[in-house]
Amino acid sequence: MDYTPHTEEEIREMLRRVGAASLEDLFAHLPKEILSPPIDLPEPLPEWKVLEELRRLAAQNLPAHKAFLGGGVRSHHVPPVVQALAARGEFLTAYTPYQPEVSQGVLQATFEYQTMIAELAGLEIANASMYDGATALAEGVLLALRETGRMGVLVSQGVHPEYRAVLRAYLEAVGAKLLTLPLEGGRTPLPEVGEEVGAVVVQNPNFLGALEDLGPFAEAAHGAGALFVAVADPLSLGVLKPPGAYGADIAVGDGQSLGLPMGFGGPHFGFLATKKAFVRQLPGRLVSETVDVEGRRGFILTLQAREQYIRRAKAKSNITTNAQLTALMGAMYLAALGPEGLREVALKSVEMAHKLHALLLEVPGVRPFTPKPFFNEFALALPKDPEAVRRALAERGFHGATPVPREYGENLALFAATELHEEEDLLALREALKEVLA
Amino acid sequence: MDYTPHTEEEIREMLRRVGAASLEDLFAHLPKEILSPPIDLPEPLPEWKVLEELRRLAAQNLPAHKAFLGGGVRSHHVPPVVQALAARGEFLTAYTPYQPEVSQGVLQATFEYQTMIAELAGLEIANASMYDGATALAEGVLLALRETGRMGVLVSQGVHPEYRAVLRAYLEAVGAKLLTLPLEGGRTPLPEVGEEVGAVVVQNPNFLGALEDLGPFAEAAHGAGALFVAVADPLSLGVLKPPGAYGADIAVGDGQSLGLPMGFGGPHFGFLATKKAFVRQLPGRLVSETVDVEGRRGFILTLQAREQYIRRAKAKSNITTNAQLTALMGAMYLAALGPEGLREVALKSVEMAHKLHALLLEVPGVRPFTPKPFFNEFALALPKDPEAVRRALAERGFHGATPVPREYGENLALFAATELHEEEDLLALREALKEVLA
Amino acid sequence: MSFPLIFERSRKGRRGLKLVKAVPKAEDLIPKEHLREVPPRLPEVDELTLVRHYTGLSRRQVGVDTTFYPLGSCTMKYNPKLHEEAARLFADLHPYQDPRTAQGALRLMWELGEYLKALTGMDAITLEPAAGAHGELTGILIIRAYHEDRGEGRTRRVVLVPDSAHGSNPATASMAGYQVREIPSGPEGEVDLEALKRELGPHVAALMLTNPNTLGLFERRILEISRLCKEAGVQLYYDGANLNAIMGWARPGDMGFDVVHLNLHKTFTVPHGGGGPGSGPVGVKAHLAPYLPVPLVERGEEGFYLDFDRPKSIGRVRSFYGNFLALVRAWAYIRTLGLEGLKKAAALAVLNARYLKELLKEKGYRVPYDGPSMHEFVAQPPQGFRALDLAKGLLELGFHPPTVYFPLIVKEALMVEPTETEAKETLEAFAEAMGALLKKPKEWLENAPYSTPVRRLDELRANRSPKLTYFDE
Amino acid sequence: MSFPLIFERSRKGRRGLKLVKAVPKAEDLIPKEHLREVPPRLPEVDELTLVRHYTGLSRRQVGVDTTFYPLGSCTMKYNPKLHEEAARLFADLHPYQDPRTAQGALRLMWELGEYLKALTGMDAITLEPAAGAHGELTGILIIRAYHEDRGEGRTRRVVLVPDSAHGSNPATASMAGYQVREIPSGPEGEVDLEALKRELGPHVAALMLTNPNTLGLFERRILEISRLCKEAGVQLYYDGANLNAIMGWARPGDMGFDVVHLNLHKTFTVPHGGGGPGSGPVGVKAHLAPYLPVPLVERGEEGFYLDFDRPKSIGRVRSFYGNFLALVRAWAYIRTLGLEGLKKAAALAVLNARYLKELLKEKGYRVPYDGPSMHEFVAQPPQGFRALDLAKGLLELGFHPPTVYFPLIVKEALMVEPTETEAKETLEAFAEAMGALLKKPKEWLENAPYSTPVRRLDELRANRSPKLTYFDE
Repeated sequence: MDYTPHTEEEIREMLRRVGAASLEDLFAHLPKEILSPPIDLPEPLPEWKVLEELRRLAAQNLPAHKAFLGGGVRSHHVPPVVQALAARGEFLTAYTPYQPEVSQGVLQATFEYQTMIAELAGLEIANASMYDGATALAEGVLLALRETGRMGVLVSQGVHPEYRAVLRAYLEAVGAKLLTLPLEGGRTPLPEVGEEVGAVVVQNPNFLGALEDLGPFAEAAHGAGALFVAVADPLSLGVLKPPGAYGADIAVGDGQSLGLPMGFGGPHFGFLATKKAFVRQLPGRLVSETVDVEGRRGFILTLQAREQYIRRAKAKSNITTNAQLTALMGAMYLAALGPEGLREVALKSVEMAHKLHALLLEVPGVRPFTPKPFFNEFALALPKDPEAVRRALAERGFHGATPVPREYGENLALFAATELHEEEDLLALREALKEVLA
Repeated sequence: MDYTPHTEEEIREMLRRVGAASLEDLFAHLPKEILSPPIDLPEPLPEWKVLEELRRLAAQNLPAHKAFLGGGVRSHHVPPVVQALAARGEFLTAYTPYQPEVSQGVLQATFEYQTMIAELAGLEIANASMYDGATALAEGVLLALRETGRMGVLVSQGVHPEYRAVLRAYLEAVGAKLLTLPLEGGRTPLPEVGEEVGAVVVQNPNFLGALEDLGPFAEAAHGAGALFVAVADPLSLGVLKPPGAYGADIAVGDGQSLGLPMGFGGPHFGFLATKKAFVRQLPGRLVSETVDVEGRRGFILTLQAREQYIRRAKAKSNITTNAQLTALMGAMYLAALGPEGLREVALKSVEMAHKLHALLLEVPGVRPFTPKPFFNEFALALPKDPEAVRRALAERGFHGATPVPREYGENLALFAATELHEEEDLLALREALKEVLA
Repeated sequence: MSFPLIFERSRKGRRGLKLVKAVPKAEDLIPKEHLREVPPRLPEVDELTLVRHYTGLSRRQVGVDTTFYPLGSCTMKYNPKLHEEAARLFADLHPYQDPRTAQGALRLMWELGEYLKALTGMDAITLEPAAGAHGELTGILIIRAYHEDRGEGRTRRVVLVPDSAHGSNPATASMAGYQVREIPSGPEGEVDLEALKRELGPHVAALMLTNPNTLGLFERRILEISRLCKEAGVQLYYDGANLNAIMGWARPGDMGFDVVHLNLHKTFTVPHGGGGPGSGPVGVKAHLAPYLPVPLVERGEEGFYLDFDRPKSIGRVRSFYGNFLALVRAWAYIRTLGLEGLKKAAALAVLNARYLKELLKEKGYRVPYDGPSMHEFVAQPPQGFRALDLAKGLLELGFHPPTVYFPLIVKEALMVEPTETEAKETLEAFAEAMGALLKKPKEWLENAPYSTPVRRLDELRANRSPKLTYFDE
Repeated sequence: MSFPLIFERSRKGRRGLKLVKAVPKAEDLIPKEHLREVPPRLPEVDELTLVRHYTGLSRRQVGVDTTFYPLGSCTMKYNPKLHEEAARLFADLHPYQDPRTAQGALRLMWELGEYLKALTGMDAITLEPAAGAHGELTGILIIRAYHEDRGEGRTRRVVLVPDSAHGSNPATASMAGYQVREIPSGPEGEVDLEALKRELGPHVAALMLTNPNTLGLFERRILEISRLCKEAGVQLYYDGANLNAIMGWARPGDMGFDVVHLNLHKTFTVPHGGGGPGSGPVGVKAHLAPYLPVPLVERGEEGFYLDFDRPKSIGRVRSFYGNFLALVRAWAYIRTLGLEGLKKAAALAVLNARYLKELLKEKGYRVPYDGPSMHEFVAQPPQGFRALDLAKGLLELGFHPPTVYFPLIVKEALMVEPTETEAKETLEAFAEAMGALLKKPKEWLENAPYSTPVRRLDELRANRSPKLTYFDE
C-alpha cells in the first residue's frame, strides 16, 4: 500500500551499488538515540478502504450546497468544466515554472490571470496570486508601508475580522501600528489621516455586506501621502465600480466567489493588484511576456530579484508556493463566464439577497442591521443567540445565520444569497427561521 | 443554455453569406406539413439547476456499493487512477482512429488491450471490443458458424440467461438453431454434438457461480467439427485456467469486473478473443503494429475489409462504434493491478464468497444450490420469494439476493462477494437475512 | 522516439495497485485442476508509470477537446464536462438491485424516453441498444418480427438501402438475414423515386433511409416515399445518424417513418470515447411497440418498473438496460437546451455547414450535389488531388480531416460536418488551410504529415501480416 | 505557431457559461454611483473554445504526470489520483457552518494533527498555514511571542540561518522583524559548530535548520546543536522541506527542535499545482503551544470543536482553517501508507538519491560534499560546463532538470532529488542523458532546447520592460 516501484531485487541491487547492507543501513549515521522511535499510526489500508473511511467521515458532514451563510465564503456554482480542466495532470503536478520552455501552459495561464485580475480591479498589474484574501491584504499593506516608508495603518472595521487578525499578526511582527476605524451605522466613517499613516484600508462591500463609497477614502489617503488599499470581492467587481476607478492604489481580495469549492474554507486564492509604478515592491511571482530566440512569443517569471530565493533576507516577502492552481481555476471561471456572465451572476446574487432580506424581516423579532444599499449579504439583528439560531436552522436542513463577532453588536448574523437560490428556497428559509425564533 | 459560440452578428453575417434570410429559412425546403411541430419538452435549465435535478434523482437511488448482488455485475473497487486517466479529454472526445498519425494514443492503447485480453483468455488474438458480454457471445457464435459453415448451436443453460436471450435474437435472425443444454446438479452435462452443430457454448464460472470443467466440451466440439466457445469473467482469469488452455476456440465475456462502475448495467465492454487462424472472420475493429515512412513503430486499424464501412452487406458484422473507452479502462485496470494484483482480487473475492456461503447457510430455511467448487458467487434456495427477500434486505440497507429465473428452480437467489467485503459485512448480511426470513 | 508499450515498461515483480491485504492461498479455495498454470503476461508497473504511460498516450492523440474535428456523419460536437459529473452520480447502481431502490435511475430512463419520443414523433422506445448500428439491428429485428407476426415473414426477404447509405445499413440487413438491394441516387443526390417504385413490392420488408442523407441533403419527397412504402406494406426505417440537422424542426415520425434509431453519442453529446461506448435508442410507431426488446421502463402506480411481460418482444439485444450512463448524459443535454436550444443547435449546425461549403467552394473545391445542405456536405478536390493526401496535409496544418471516400457515390469525397459548436473563425481558418493545401507542391502533399507523432504508416504491411498483440511474433 | 492568448480568442458578444435565466437590471438593485462604468475586458468565449484553450495550454506544460522531475528540495513525488477523489467528498462545506454539521471534517483535521504530531514528535499543531514559507512565518511569530512573553522580546533580535538555507528562511526572519545572521557550513557540508557557538547568545531568538540540509546531508551533530541552543535560550526551528528523507525514521522533536513546519505538498503528496496551493502545518513543543494561531481543532465531550479561546495566541495567519482540502489529501496518504509505508518511502527516497549520485559520478559529475546523502544531493558539472546549459539540454532530452544554482555555497550547483516514486530505470535513463550532455558540442548545449514549445526566452527583456498584462502596451 505505497507508491514505490522498487522490486525486492532492485532494492538489493541498488543497495549493493551504494554500498549499504540494508535500507536501515542508509540511516546508520543518524544518532542512535533518535533512530526509529516508536510512532503510533493507524495500520495501512488499501485504497478502497481509505475511500470508504473518507466517505464515512464525509457522511458526518451536512453539505452546505445552497447555504445562506456569508462571511467571505459563499455557496456558488462550481462549474464542472473548470474542475475538469484544472484536473489535467500537467496543471496539477507541475511546480513553479522555473523552466519556461516546458512550462508555457502554467506561465501563459498565469499571465492571463494577471490580466483578468487587473481588469477586474481597474488597476494596471496583478501578481500571480497569494494564499488567500487575508494574506493578500497583509502583503498589500506591507507593500504600501515599504512604498511610503511609514508605519501606520488605518483599517476600517468593515474589513473582515479574520483579515484584520491576519493583518495584525503580520504588522506587529515588523512593528507597524494598526488603528481600527469603527463602523458607524454599518459604514466606515471618513477618518483623519495622519502623517505616520502609510495605508488606509476599506472593504467594499464591507463585512456586513454594505456598499462603501471608496472615493473619499482614496482622496483622504492621498492627501496625507498614504496609499489607499481596497479589499474587494472579485465577483462583485462584475458590476461594482472597481477599486482603481475609486483611486485605490492597491486592491486585494479572495477568489472563492469565482466558482471555487468552499472546501471548509480553502484552498482558495488571494489576489493582489496595484499600479505598475509599485511593481518592484510587489511581493510574489510575476509573469511577463517576452520572446524566444526565434522571436516567438513566450512567457517567463520576471523581476525575481524581489523574491526570497534570490534576494533572501531582503526579499519583498517570503512567499514562494502561492495558490497557482486555484488562481488558474479562478481565471478559467472568469473566461467561462465572460463579462456578461459574471455580471449576471453578481446581479442575480444581489437580487436574491434583497428578496431574502425582505422575507426574513417578516419574521417576528428580526430587525435589519446592515444599511442599504448592500450587496449579496447582510446582517440581521436576531432576538436570540445567533449560534443557537444557526444550529436550529441546521437541524432543519438549512445553513444560515453566520454569527457576527460581538464587536459589531449583539446577536447579529449574516445571511447571503447567490445565483443558486430560487424564490422557493428563500421562502423555505423564512419559514424555518420563523419556527426557530418562535 | 446551449453550447453554440455564435453571436447575433455572426449569425446575420453567415446567413447573408449563404443567402438565407433567417435560421428558419434554412429549413424552408422541408415539407411544410412537417415543419416545426409542437414538441413538449421541459424548459431549458442553467447547468447548476440541471445538476441539482440530477442530484435529486440520484438521491432516489440506494447506491449499491458493497452490494452482494451477483448475476454478471458485481460491486468491485473502481480505481480513481483509472477514472482520472480515462477522463483525459483526448481519450474522451476522439472517435474511431481513422487518422492514425494523430491517433496513436487510442491505437496503441487498443493494441495493448488486445494483448492483455489475449493473455487472459489464453488465446492468440482479441478484437478491440464489443458492446458487452452478451453481444460478444452472439458475435463469437456467429464467427463460429461462419467458420464452420453450420447452423446449429449448443448452449449450456449455465450461460447467463440474458446472454442467451441476446444470442437467440441474433441467431434467429440468420436462421440458426439454438439448443439449450439444461444444467444437471448445477453444472453442464457433456452433450452429444451433432454434425449440424457449429458451436458449443459453456460459461465458466457458470451463471450459478459453479466452476465447469471445460476440457471435455472442447474435445466433444472438436470431435464433431464444431468450435468451442467459452464465456468467461475476465477477473476470474487471474486465477482460473484460461479458455485457451482448455482448448476453446473463442472466448468472450464482459469487462465490468475489471474495475468498471456498475452503472446500472452499463456501459461496460465485451471482449472477444480467438485464434489467429480465424482473424479474417472476426467482427469488429483490430489494431495492428506497423511502421511509418521513417521506420518508427506505429499502430493502425487493420483488416478493415471485414468491416461494414468497407464491405457493406458482406461485412462480418455491422458493428462500428464499440466500447473503446470502457475497454481502455479495463486495460488500465489490468495494467494497474498486474498479474499479481488481479490474482489477489480474484482470490479475495473467492475467499469472501466462500465465507459468505457458510454464514448464510446458518440462516434457518436457507439451502445450498450451487454445487462446490464455485467461484465468487453462488445460488441459494430460499424459503421465500427472492424478490421479496431482495426488497426486505434493501429496506435494511443491504443489496443482496439477485432473483434467479424460474428455469433454474424455485426461489433461488444469487449472492456474490468481492474484494470489498470484510468479515463484518458478511456477518451483518447474515443477521439481516435472518430477520428477513424469520 | 517511439513511445514504449506498457509491456516494455513492465518489470518482473513490480506492483501498482494492491487492493488486498491478506492474500488467501489459491489451493485452499479452488481445486488445482481449475487453476491457471501460467500467469497472464500482464504488465507489471507502478502507479506513476501507469499515469505517465496513459498521460503520454493521450498526448499522442487528438480529440474534439484539442482540435476541430469535422468528421462527416459523426457529429463531433462539444461534449459538455457537466455530463461527466452527471454520470458519476449514477455510477454505483447494480442492474439487479430492487427497482424500488433505483427509482431515480428508472425515472431518468423513462423521462429520457419521453423526450426522445417527443423529438422523433414516435410512440414507444427502447433505450437498450448500445450504439447506432446496434439500434439498426434492433429496428430491423423488430420489423422482421412484425412481418412474421403478420405471416409475411417468408415473403418479405429484401431490405432496400440507397447507394449513399452508411455501410452499417446493408450490413445490418444482412445480419438480420435479409437480402440487400441498393436504390440509386438521383441527379440531385436524393433517392431516385422511379427506381424506388420499381423496387418496392410484397417481397420488401423495409426501406432504410438517412434523412438528411449522407450527402447532407434532406429528402424532399419523403412524404411521397413514406406513402409509397405504406402502400407496399414496407416498413420505413430512419437511420438517426443525421438527426442533428433537424432536431426540433422536423420529426421522422411525422415524415412517416415506422422505426427510428438515434445516436446519443452524435446528436446528444455522449462523448465518442475514441470509438464508443455509444447508445442507440430505437423508437417505433404503435404497431411495432409489441416487438420492442425487453425490458421497457414503465410508470406504474407504485413508481417506475421494468416491464418484462411482453410476449411478442424480439427478446433482448443486450444485457441489462443498455448503456445507462450514456443515457444520463443525454438527459442532461436535453434538459440544458430545451426545445428552443435544440432547434438553435440544429439550425446553427446547418448554418455552419452551409457557410463552410461556400468558403470551400471559393477556395476551389467542388460540391457535386450542391443542393440546400443541412448539417454536412460532400466536397471534391479539384482534378488531380487525392482526398487522402489532402487529409494528411490537414493533419500537418493542425486540423482533423473530414471523412474521406464516403459516400461512395462521390469520387475523392470529402464529407464535412462542422457541427454547431464550432466558431465562425474556426471554419474560416479551416477553409484557409484547405485552400492552402491546393497550393502546396504535390510532393509535400504526398508525404504529409511531417510533425505528427508518427508519419504515414505502412497499412499494407499491417494487412498482409497483421501483428495484433505484443507477444505475437 | 505561438499559442493564442485567451483574449485573442475572444469575440465580442460570445457567451460561454450562462448561469442566470432572468437577469435583473443593475439599476433596480444598486445605486448608480456604485456601478461599474466600463466592463472588465474579460475574454468572451464559448465553452468549447475554453476547453481547447486550457487543454492546449496543458499540452504545452510538463509535470510529474508526464516527466521525471528531480527538482531538488521540492520532493516532486507521485500525487495519487485517489486523493483528488477524496478531496471532492469534502468540497461542499462552509467554514462557518455549525461545527456539529461538520464533525467529519473536524475529525479529519484532528486526526491528521495527531498523525503529524506523532511523526514529528511535537506536542501541539496548527494546520492553518497555507504553504511552507507561511509555516515558517507562523513558527517564527510563535517564537517571537514566546520570547516577548518571557520579557526577552527586545533582546533577542537575531535569527540564525545556515548559509545553505532556503531563501525563505532569511526572508521569513525579516518578515518577522528579525535581523538575520548566516552560519557558514563546515567542510563536510554540515553546520560549522564552532561558528555556531560564536553566534549563539542572549541576542538570538532562533536558529532555523533544515535537516537533512539542502546539501542532502543529515546534521549528525544535531543533538549537540540542540543542546547548545537550549543552553542559550535559543529556539530551534525545523524547516520541514526535507522531511521526506527521514519520515518515520527520526523525528525533529526527538532531535530537540522546538518548532517544525511541514510541507504537505512535498512530503505528503498534495499536488504542487504549478506552484500551490500547498499546506504548511506547524508543530510545536508544549512550551510554545499557547502561542499557536487560532482556532485549534479540539476534541470535547460533545464532539470536535474549534477552540478560539487562546489568549496568548499570535492571532491568525490565514482566514478560516487553512487549506482544508490539502489536509484531506495528506490524511489519505498517511492512512494508505501507515508507519511502515512511510518509512519505506523515506528509505527508498534515500536509496534512489544515493544510487543516482553514484551513477552521475560515474558519468563525470562531481559531488563536492559527498557525505552520506539522504533524499537529495548536490552535483557539479565538470569544469567548463554551465548548470544552466545542462538544464536546457535536459529539456531537449525529455527530462525536467534538477534545481540549479542552489544551494548558493556550491558553484554551478545541480540539486537532484529523485524521490521514492521513481523507478530504477528512470534514474538510469536520466544518468545516461546527463552523461550524453557532457559529450554534446558546446554550441548545441548553449542553444538547447530546440523542440520545446518555445526555446530560450529573453529574460533580460522581461526584466527591463516587463509586460505583465495583455492590455499593457
